[in-house]
Amino acid sequence: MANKIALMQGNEACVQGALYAGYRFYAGYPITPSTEIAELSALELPKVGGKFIQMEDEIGGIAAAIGASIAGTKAMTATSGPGFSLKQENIGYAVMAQIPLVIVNVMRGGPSTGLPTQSAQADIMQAKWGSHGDYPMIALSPISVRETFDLTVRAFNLAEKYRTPVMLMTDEVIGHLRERVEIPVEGELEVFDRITAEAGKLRRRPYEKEPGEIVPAMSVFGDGNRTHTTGLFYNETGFPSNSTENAKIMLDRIFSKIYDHVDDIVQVEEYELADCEVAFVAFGSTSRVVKAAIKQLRADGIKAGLLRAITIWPSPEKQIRALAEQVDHIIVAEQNEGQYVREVQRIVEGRAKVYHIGRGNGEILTPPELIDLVKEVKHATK
Amino acid sequence: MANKIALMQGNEACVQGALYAGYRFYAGYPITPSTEIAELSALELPKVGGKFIQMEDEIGGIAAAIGASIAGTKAMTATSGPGFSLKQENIGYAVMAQIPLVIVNVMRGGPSTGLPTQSAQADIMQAKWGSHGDYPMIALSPISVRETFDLTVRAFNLAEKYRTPVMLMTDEVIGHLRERVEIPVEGELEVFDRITAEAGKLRRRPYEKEPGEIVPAMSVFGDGNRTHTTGLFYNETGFPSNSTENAKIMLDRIFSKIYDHVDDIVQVEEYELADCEVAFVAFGSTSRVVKAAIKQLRADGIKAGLLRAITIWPSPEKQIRALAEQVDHIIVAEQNEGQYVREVQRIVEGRAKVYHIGRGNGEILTPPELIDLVKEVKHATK
Amino acid sequence: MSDQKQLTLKREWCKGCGICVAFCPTKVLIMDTDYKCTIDNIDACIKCGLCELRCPDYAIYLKEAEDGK
Amino acid sequence: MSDQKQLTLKREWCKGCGICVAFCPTKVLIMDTDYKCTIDNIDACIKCGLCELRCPDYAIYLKEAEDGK
Amino acid sequence: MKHIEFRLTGSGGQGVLMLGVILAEAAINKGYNAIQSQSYGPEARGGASRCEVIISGQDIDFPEVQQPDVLLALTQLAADKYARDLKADAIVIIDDSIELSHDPGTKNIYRLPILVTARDVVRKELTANIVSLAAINQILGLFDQAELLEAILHRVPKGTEILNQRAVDAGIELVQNHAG
Amino acid sequence: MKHIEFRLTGSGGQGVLMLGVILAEAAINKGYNAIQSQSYGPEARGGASRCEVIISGQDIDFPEVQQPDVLLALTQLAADKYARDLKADAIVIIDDSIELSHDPGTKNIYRLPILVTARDVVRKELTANIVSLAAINQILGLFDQAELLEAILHRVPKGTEILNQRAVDAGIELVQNHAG
Amino acid sequence: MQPSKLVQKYFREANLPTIWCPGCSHGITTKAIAQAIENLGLDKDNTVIVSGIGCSSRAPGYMAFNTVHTTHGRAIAFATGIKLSKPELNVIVITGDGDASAIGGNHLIHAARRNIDITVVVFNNNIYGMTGGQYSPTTPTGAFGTTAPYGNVDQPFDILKLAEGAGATYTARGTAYHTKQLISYITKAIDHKGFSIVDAISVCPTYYGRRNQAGTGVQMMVWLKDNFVEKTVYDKLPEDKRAGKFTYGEFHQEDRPEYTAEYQKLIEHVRGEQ
Amino acid sequence: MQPSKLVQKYFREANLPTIWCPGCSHGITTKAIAQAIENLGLDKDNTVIVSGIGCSSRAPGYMAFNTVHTTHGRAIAFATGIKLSKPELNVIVITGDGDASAIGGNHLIHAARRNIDITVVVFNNNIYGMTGGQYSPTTPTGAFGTTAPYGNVDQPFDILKLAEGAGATYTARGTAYHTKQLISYITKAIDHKGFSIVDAISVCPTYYGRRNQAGTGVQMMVWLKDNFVEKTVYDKLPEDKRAGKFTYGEFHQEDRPEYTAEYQKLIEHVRGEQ
Ligand SMILES: Cc1ncc(C[n+]2csc(CCOP(=O)(O)OP(=O)(O)O)c2C)c(N)n1
Ligand SMILES: Cc1ncc(C[n+]2csc(CCOP(=O)(O)OP(=O)(O)O)c2C)c(N)n1
Ligand code: SF4
Ligand code: SF4
Ligand code: SF4
Ligand code: SF4
Ligand code: SF4
Ligand code: SF4
Ligand SMILES: [Mg+2]
Ligand SMILES: [Mg+2]
Repeated sequence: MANKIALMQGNEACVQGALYAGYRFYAGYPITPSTEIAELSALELPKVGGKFIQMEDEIGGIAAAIGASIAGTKAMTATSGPGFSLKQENIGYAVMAQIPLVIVNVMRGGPSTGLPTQSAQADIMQAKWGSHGDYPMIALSPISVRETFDLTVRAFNLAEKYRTPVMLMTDEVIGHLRERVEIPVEGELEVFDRITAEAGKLRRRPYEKEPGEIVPAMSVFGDGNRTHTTGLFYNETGFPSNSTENAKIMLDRIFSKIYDHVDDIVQVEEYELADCEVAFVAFGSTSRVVKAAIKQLRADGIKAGLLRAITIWPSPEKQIRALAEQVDHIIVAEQNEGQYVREVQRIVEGRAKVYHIGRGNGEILTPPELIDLVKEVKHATK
Repeated sequence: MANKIALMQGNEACVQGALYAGYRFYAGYPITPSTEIAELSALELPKVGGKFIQMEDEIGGIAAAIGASIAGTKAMTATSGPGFSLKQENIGYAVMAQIPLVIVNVMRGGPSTGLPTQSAQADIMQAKWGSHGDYPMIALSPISVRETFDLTVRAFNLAEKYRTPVMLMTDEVIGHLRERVEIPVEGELEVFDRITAEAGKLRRRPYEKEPGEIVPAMSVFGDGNRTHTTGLFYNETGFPSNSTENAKIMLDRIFSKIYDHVDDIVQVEEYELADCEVAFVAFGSTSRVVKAAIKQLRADGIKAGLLRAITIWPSPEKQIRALAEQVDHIIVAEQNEGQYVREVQRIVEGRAKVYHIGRGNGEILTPPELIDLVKEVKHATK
Repeated sequence: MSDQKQLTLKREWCKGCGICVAFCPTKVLIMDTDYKCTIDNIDACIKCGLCELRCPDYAIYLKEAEDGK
Repeated sequence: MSDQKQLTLKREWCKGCGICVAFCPTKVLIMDTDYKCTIDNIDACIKCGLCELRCPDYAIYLKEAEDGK
Repeated sequence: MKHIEFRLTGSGGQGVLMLGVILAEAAINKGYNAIQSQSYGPEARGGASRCEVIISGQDIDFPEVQQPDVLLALTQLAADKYARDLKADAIVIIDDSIELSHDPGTKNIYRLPILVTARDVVRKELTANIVSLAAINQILGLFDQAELLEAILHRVPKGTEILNQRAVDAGIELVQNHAG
Repeated sequence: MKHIEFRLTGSGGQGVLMLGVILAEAAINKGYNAIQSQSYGPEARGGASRCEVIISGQDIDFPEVQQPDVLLALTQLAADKYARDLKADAIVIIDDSIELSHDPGTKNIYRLPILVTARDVVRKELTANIVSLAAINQILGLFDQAELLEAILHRVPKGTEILNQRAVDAGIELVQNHAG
Repeated sequence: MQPSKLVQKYFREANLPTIWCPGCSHGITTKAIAQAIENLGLDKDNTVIVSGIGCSSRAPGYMAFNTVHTTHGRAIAFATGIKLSKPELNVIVITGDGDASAIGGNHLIHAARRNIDITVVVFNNNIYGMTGGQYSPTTPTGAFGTTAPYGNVDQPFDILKLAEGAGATYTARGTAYHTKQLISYITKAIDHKGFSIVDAISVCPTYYGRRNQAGTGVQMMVWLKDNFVEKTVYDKLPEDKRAGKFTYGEFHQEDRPEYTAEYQKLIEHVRGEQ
Repeated sequence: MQPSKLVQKYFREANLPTIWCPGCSHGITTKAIAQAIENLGLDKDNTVIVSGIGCSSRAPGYMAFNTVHTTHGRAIAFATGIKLSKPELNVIVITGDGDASAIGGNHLIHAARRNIDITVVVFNNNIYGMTGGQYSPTTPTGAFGTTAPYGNVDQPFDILKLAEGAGATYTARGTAYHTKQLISYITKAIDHKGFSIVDAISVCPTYYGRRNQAGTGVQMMVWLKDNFVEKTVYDKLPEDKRAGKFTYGEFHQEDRPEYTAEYQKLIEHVRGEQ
């Protein structure tokens, strides 16, 4: 069957991707510029027997979505800046209780109410550090409408595979952009369904991994396991444990299930990197600007390239480190006052010079600015 | 007058310090291990004509505290992990609207409900990155009960001086520790009171700095200025502006008022650094453990030292950079799975080897572990 | 007293919603081709103030006569 | 039926709150020196089940006679 | 197909958003690349609502219009605000009720009675966007009539086919009369 | 003054927390350094509540007891849980209702009828902590009686002076009888 | 040209006209508040207007008082801090149905419970206007919103019943059409010592109107006129005339100790004992 | 030794005894819920118990159902997601006065408004037990708490009035002492199709008791016995006998469309049209 081609908005692609992945539950609270995700879910979910609920606030939104996921339904919640802040406590809960969930943040200008209708990429560090305590996070960032579709599917897959919340960090530009999309046909993209405990086979220790499992299979309400879910540190029975030894084991478990599989989780795009002398690191909509600049630069004979983080958390440490070995100058372009650049600086450890270009005032970067910076950087080293 | 000496708890010292600084309003919601701050405030504030209110949740707590501060009262709210997550949205508001406020986080084991009665230092990155959008943050971390007193006073001073929320990031160990304290007498510590707009002299542009001002003086309700406060980007009149040019100016303003004064804001303690070969970087209660280890190490002839971040945000970049020039090995000791170490790595840029020791399971570090690591590090380089 | 008041239109603030026109009891007002309110029949005005009361944009009101002017 | 039931104390679960003792209508129960409930006067027990109903720790109850045993 | 940037502006209710979506869809149907974006918030409800379309034979990396090749303005406010930073040879199409408050820097100006035509000729004010679309297409010659109509009918409510056909005809005529 | 680490344990209502606070305050009054900490949460309300005190002539860096020099246990549960990891010559003081379930690794064990004494001699169960405090002080000889009493009276409710004096006397006597 | 005296006195002229859509009733209710303040002769300098986020919550930006535009849903909590710290201030909260009863519902009920002397005016247009027309907790069952494309499944709050159940001591409902009565309720609410709330039924022609084919601002105002009946009048209507009618009027009034006054007593008690 | 049949069937024996203090009534109310479930013959595997955070919220850990211990105040919101996604499940929420009516107040009123088929049992001990005795939204005015050292200035919620004002369709109050009636209300509440709430008056001897010199668990239970009167009995009491008395009983019962059923209709309508 040929792929259908359509003009589709980023936020719509998110909903269509979610449906492709088997999404059946949305709970959230409207906020610009993410609202279309709620609106389209309200329209589409009932058609497939799924449920949409507008909760009283964002906290209720994520709580109900986690509830639905615990009950066995693929669930999603979407929001922007202020709502993302409100969801933080329960993001930590989903990590701790190991509940699959897709959380979408269509980033807008902040802090606070900020510039609600302008774009930004300034919740990038919050995606990793916004909730209290130590925890790992998986976050993906799409460059286009089509990739929004694909990464939403992937977010659901990763959430189920690793029993953990996954963030789709998109931005106003991509969320509101309408673009030409070849809609994937059934079977074209992998869809990973929840691995559930075998019906009838009771697990005395439901949080103990069985051989071959990355994470312990989840119990389904009604399968007789009658498991307990909690946000306290718990042991393999699922019941709370106060012991620091157990807490150590458990922290190790929620970290290692992610960090032992970074190669599966981390995706990057290498664009014109092979012979490149000045490299950009970017993600999301800003990488489009970077690509436009690189085309121009290459036309002018300057070998620029881009390492695009598709997975932004865990960050592509290996790839960034390799890049730092290859080039002397790395420019991190992002629509904020300097966030991901700090992660890049940390990883690079001085092996290349790291620059930042970006701003958080709602105005997207333009190719000429990037081109100028590359020229300046190159010039300075001559 | 001689200083009174008392056995005082960390959380009590916070309240006593706040009162010393002229604190008159508390709003919050109880949570272990910060609750004594609320309890003592409820007891003490009415005695000085101040107000205590237990709000319906942490969001209401910070909102009411910001409200009181807008109305001209020195205000504080205190919490721990889950409550800190809930306060994030309005932390961004206080930054944006430039409202002085002291926010105390007595850190406990997390993520989620975690280990409520155990200690941790795992909200360190959240202190800087927990709210959406780009913003700067001032956060202080005390090593002792007495320093809790002093830093609470300082937090109020910085909040007023820079019209911004300031965090006191303490932890369960310090919060609950009772220790010998020499209580400062009146006049011993600096108390910085709010600079308010001159009564009667109306400001057409209340958010425009007058000559000599670090930040524009705040209007007082009743002074005739009748200013507008908002969490949207606003211009010097205080009214919202949608323009990206204005947003740039404003972002620059909230950042530069902090970053132009890092030398005033950033405090460190240099402990046995002069001749030191292996240096620790630590903060809060963990630095006590480090000091104990250093004493032992020095007794064993090993020259270890400590750079203690008293101000943790903005981070002491200059001092850490200097340290990286001096020593080859920097060990970041913190009670978490690796947070501040990332900031240190970023700053050090490969100029020294950076190690992490810590854990987020509620069990505090011990001197023998630190000693062993130092010996290992030293040994590896021989 | 209401005699001294004068029906006044601050046209640049009018957004043309038509509320004043719809609820004026004596049909003093009409919408013009620019979709703004226009005082069409001032003589019919009974100075009831209903237009002022309900104009969401403060564009129409009864101006009080200023003393001594 | 209630005749067949037997008053049973699972002493290791008793926290010694005294609620069963206080509300037993026939004073069957007492607190012992270890601050735990003790069945003192079983003969007085009317098997009303009030102790079971209100014991917060499920330590005292009327055990049903097991069929055929 | 070269890279063409459109900025389509007017007041909240005039349907410039729909215009942009139809334009982009027509381009996609023809195998081109296209993107569309718009202003949000109070601005989008006021008199200076904005919709942007880029059509290209290549990948479209930069997601915003940098310098419009084509500007449409249906209100004075929109013209005042957006008839700026155009390409030197940009095509400017404005309703004839508008007085340009400044020189847009191009000579290619079409002042067309779009709103009056929609109201009096098509007899439905809401078709001003379709009249405009047809006019734009007539000037640029992007699509043949059947292609244009297909894209329109895909988006407009059922039962309005004839109305929209009339609007297309009227738009074409406006340009023909102007040109003539 | 050398560095002495105390672990004081019992059930939630037995006042070991207050005991620790008074002990630390007495030390401070005497010019020593002292810190005190305790367990929180459900544990603190159950039968194995824990309070720690360190007294020293030096700065006290490490904020927790690493190896107690002195252990007090007033309940079986507390003894089972906390009579471990003691210094080799640690002093262990337990109520005589307790049977040590394991060897605490020290020979200095005082099994004293603290609870019974509080109830029957002092005639107030709640004074078990003061009885214990006096016993500890009698064994270690940290403070003279006046110093101890001053620290106690600073913390206990007004009107209980005589009661507490009796408790102190009883505690001293327990040790004297034991020693004797 | 000068605007009216009332507008000159109580509005920030430089910020007018508002960003609100033509026919949006938020402007009517905002002026009703100014009129109530004028009626009571409050000192502008000692009056604080606090709002959350929403179209309605933009009102304070136009009003010449001490004004605070807070975060979505939190206006009442901010106002609680302002009022408790400075009880001498008159504190009025302007909020939307979403702001007050969705995300802000908890602060609403707790302020009512405490009976703190704040007046809350809910600009209740039964929709989230600012974000483009999602259903709100007051959208009628069956009505349409962008998130209720098949008609709303939820059942709406009666905000006044909710507030009364929580402890509010003055509750009233007005409409944008019945402006004089609305002004009188707001006047009484501000004058009331304790927590007072006025449910100001409003119209959003842009989103509620369009989605529900309720027409323009004018048509929606006519609907208010035709379908809202004063409560005491309603009570006297025969059963068959009541169908489909809604009521405005004063619903609940009660004297209970006011929070900040009680707190002041506590302070005096404590200080007296020192 | 084996515990009772009921305990064997519905409790997780390995986790007993509970962490609750001696005399804490949370154990009584927890078993009352188990008894109600037994009365109704619900399938354990299709029954879900959801709680927030607090001493009370530890109950699900002891109960042999599908159990979810969530975050403070959010139990009802989690439960909403569980119930809406799987309407065939029986969903019961266990919560404290703080969990339900302080931080969780908003979710409570919205679940009531939607009339979603969830049963909420509030273990109402008028205090925050878990955190050591701070006053809660149901602490009586004048009572003491660690944050009310001079007596509570706040006025308390009547949780049932609040829930009714919000739209709850079954409300009842029981006490830990009046256990049989409590069981019967919980039974009816679970059986009720729609949002039901039982205010289970509880005792916390450790914090409320000590601070307020209310004595031990036994003494507090005696107080419940002496001061709570069944509602219909109370209504018949002469005025002078009513003073100081509190009521238990069923307060409100109503039939309104249930949320998940309405949503199911919407799905069928939409799918029918496709
Ligand atoms: C935390 C948060 N969530 C969501 C939003 C988005 N938002 C802004 S206003 C609003 C609803 C406004 O509705 P209402 O209060 O009824 O006011 P109206 O616009 O209808 O006057 C929403 C959902 C936000 N700004 N902040
Ligand atoms: C977000 C958050 N805030 C605060 C707390 C601390 N906390 C835990 S339980 C509780 C109150 C419990 O009171 P209640 O719900 O009445 O239950 P009880 O313990 O009295 O049974 C509080 C404030 C928390 N865990 N999370
Ligand atoms: S004052 Fe009355 S009569 Fe005159 S124009 Fe206004 S509404 Fe009409
Ligand atoms: S009511 Fe006001 S805005 Fe509306 S048409 Fe009349 S004058 Fe214009
Ligand atoms: S069953 Fe009744 S009579 Fe027997 S011990 Fe229990 S309470 Fe007493
Ligand atoms: S009620 Fe239960 S726990 Fe309490 S004393 Fe009786 S048996 Fe023991
Ligand atoms: S969207 Fe609705 S509420 Fe907002 S300004 Fe327009 S009409 Fe008013
Ligand atoms: S503290 Fe109170 S509520 Fe908590 S377990 Fe103890 S008695 Fe029960
Ligand atoms: Mg609204
Ligand atoms: Mg409680």
